[in-house]
Amino acid sequence: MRDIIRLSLTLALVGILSAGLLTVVHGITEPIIAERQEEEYRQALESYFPGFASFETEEIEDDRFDLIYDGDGNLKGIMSTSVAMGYEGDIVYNLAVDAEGNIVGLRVVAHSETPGIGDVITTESFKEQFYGKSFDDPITANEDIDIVSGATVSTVAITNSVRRVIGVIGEEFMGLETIEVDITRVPDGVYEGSAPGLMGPIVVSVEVRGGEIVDIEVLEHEETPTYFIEAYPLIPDLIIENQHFDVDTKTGATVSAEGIVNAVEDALAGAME
Amino acid sequence: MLIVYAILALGLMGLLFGLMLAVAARIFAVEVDPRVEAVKDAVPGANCGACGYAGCAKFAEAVVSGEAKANDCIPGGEETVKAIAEILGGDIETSVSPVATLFCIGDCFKASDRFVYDGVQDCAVAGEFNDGFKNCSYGCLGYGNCVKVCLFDAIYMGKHGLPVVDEEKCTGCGLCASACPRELIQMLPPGEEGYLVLCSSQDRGKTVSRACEVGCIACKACVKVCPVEAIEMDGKLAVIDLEKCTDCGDCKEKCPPGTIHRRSAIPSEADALAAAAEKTAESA
Amino acid sequence: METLLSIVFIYIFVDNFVLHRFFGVCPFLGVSRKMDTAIGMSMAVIFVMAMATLVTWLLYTYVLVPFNLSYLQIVTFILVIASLVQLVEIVLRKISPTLYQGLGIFLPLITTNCAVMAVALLAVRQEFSLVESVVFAIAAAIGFSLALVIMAGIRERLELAKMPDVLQGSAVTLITAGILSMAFLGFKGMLSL
Amino acid sequence: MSKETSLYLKDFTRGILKENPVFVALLGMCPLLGVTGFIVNGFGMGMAAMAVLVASSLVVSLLRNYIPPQVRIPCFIAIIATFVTVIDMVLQAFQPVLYEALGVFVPLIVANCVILGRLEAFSSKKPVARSFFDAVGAGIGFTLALVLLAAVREIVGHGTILGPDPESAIHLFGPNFEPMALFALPPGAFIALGLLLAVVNMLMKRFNI
Repeated sequence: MRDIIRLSLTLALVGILSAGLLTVVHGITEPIIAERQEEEYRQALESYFPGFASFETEEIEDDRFDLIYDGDGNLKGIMSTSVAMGYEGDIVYNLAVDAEGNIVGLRVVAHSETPGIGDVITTESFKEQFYGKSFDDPITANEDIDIVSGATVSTVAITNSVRRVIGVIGEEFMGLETIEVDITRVPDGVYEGSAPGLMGPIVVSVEVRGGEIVDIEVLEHEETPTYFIEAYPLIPDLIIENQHFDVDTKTGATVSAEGIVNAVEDALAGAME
Repeated sequence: MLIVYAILALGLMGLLFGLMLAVAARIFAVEVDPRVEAVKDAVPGANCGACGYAGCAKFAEAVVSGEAKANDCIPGGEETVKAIAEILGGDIETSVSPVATLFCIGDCFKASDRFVYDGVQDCAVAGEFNDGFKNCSYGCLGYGNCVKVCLFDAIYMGKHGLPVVDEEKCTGCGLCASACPRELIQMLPPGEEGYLVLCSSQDRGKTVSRACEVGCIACKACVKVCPVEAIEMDGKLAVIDLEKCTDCGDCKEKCPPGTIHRRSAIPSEADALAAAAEKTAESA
Repeated sequence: METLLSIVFIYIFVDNFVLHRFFGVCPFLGVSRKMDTAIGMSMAVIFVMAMATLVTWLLYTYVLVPFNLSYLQIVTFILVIASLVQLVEIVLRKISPTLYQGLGIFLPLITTNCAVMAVALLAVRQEFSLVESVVFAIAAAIGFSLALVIMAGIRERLELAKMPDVLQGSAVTLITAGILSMAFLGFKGMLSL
Repeated sequence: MSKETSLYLKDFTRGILKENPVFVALLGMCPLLGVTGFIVNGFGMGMAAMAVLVASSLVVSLLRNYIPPQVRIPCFIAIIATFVTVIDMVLQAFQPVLYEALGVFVPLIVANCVILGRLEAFSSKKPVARSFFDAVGAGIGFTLALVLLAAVREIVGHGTILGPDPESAIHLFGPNFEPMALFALPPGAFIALGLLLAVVNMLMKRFNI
């Protein structure tokens, strides 16, 4: 019995000493860690928005947006933190946008892409393709952004995610208005429109007769054929059947499907009276 | 406050684990005879299996229960036997451990090759492949399966292509004998006296003399000359009975290929290399 | 269900603990010499990993987090693992001597198997639920076992191969492990959580 | 040289060459393979492991007569884990970049067999001063192995030294160099270590160490 008590007390004593020591060290290092993390983020902000005074954080769905203000309370720009699905896992990145909506910086915070292959997303030569672009630009793989062969998945993932995030910024903070398409206001005729797919722009022609879409045809695309077949002709049929664009795009090729829908919308938006 | 929680949590956890282990050790205690542990510590612990039990632990149990004898542990030798005797408190007779002897002296200079073998480096495999790469299908192949199994570093592969036994280190466990696919190694009681026919070939004399300079050609000269009838033919191979041998050496004199040697003068690695060097010098 | 299946597939093939994450390389090199020892070790690891992850997850979620003590996780986890391993050893020895003969000698080795610690830490870091954590632990252990058993099979044949002296033993084993790891690289990018 | 000094020297040098924990004993493989993508990371890991080894070996050596043998292992592990946690927090506070790069391998120092091995075999039996020199020696031996492997992997796999930080990285082969990415990937770690071991074996045979 004495033996049992001695054994457990020894272990307990070691535990207590260890807990005491750790709590002390934790007490010392914790504020330093927190301060350092904050400092690091402020420094990143400083490098993109020199002389900023304060920022305000807003979260929309899974993205975080920091609105940066100067001393007079004017908006200097926006820094977003978002996640893109890369080849081997999540890519966390910051996108810095100035007050006019132009991209001024792209900073990869964390990623687990293959070293020597997928990690080109951290190189300046890849990132600077985005600088100066805004929500008016297509930001589409193979159109205005060169993807890197061998690292297609990683680079395409970033490109598509940046396009989505800058769209959100435009709509939420820059007063960008999206035009609601009303098919009944479109005169009869055949219209062309385009929108980004996964690997490049998708160009469609839409035929409207009597205020109804009667035919949709994809004229050009750069998607992978085996995937694209999952979206086409399924999506055009759905649009024609329902006569609106709010169709289920969750196919084996979601991005391509959304691309087709957006291209049709684009074609009709320009044709409205 | 945090420090109180921390200390409480880890302290309690330590206490709990300590208690749990101590109690478990008490409840689930397995009765072990202390003598078994002592015997286990006394034996060499090579787990060679020469005693006939699965490992040294099993042997220790068997010894304590009286099932096995102390000198069943062959590698342990005299010292172990004494140590075990001390632990168990009884008189146990000591025995001498045998020594491994290779019954082939056809080294790579004396026994000729039939083809160049470049396959798996293993005697068993080399021997299976087309009956071995040597002209003699009974002789040593020299890939050292016996060397690989030895737990005591008592056997090494000589430069002449035959394994060499270090009698000082050999414990007589017999692992090498059972590892040899051609059964060329025999465990003999230690000693320097007596003569041996160092060949295992069962081929006809003509075949043997073509394959190896020193193989037994079954001429029966030794059988005839032996004054005490200690030599008999086992098929096409002469075998000397060590118990009957009087160490006279007549058989060695009569043996045409020189297969018979006294146990104290079995050709060594150095002898074989010297003979080979002489031969090359002559032919040059 | 879908997540659980992906976890299983990912941690057996895509993100194999030994070949891609380097957790548990020491036992991987140590006990892969013979097939039967490799299988024994695998069984012991699967058992201990599942148990350890279950206990550490519960402790972390219901003791450390509520009291704001998550900085004590390393000490707690390793204590749990060490005690658990010793406990299993003691109990097994009494209850099932046959099983103890099979697994017993591997149990002490598991304390220093960083794969066990890694599985407990990663389960918490990746914010898995209890069920997911246990499935993750079992999948990781199966991944470890798979690598171990394949390696044991290769090494049994490697013993008989002809090679330069300096490569013999651990050097050639590591190079073989590299080639095996390269083969598993083929699963990369197939699935991610 | 006094007898005592030569004893210390022997304890110290043993872990570096003759009983190198990596090249001879094949211990501590997980961090060795896991963090050696870059020299800086390898060196940092070596230093962290050495700090833990030295600290815990001192404590264990001091307490060696008070710890009952039945709970020896849990106690040692708890001591190691304490110092590992300290290192973990210190790194996070003062070396954040290194901390990120080493990732989960910092807490895993706790299961590093080099440390538990030294404690079991040496510190739990020998006086404090000798344990100290032994621990420093083994720590240096481990760091040496980490840096050597990291050097091979970084030079061949990235073509740089002192990366990955672009400010300090020195590109050795000019802009047209196509690095052998395999060595930056997991298989390369195994293969590089295997070849390194072969070279070490060869040198040891040649110089009869």
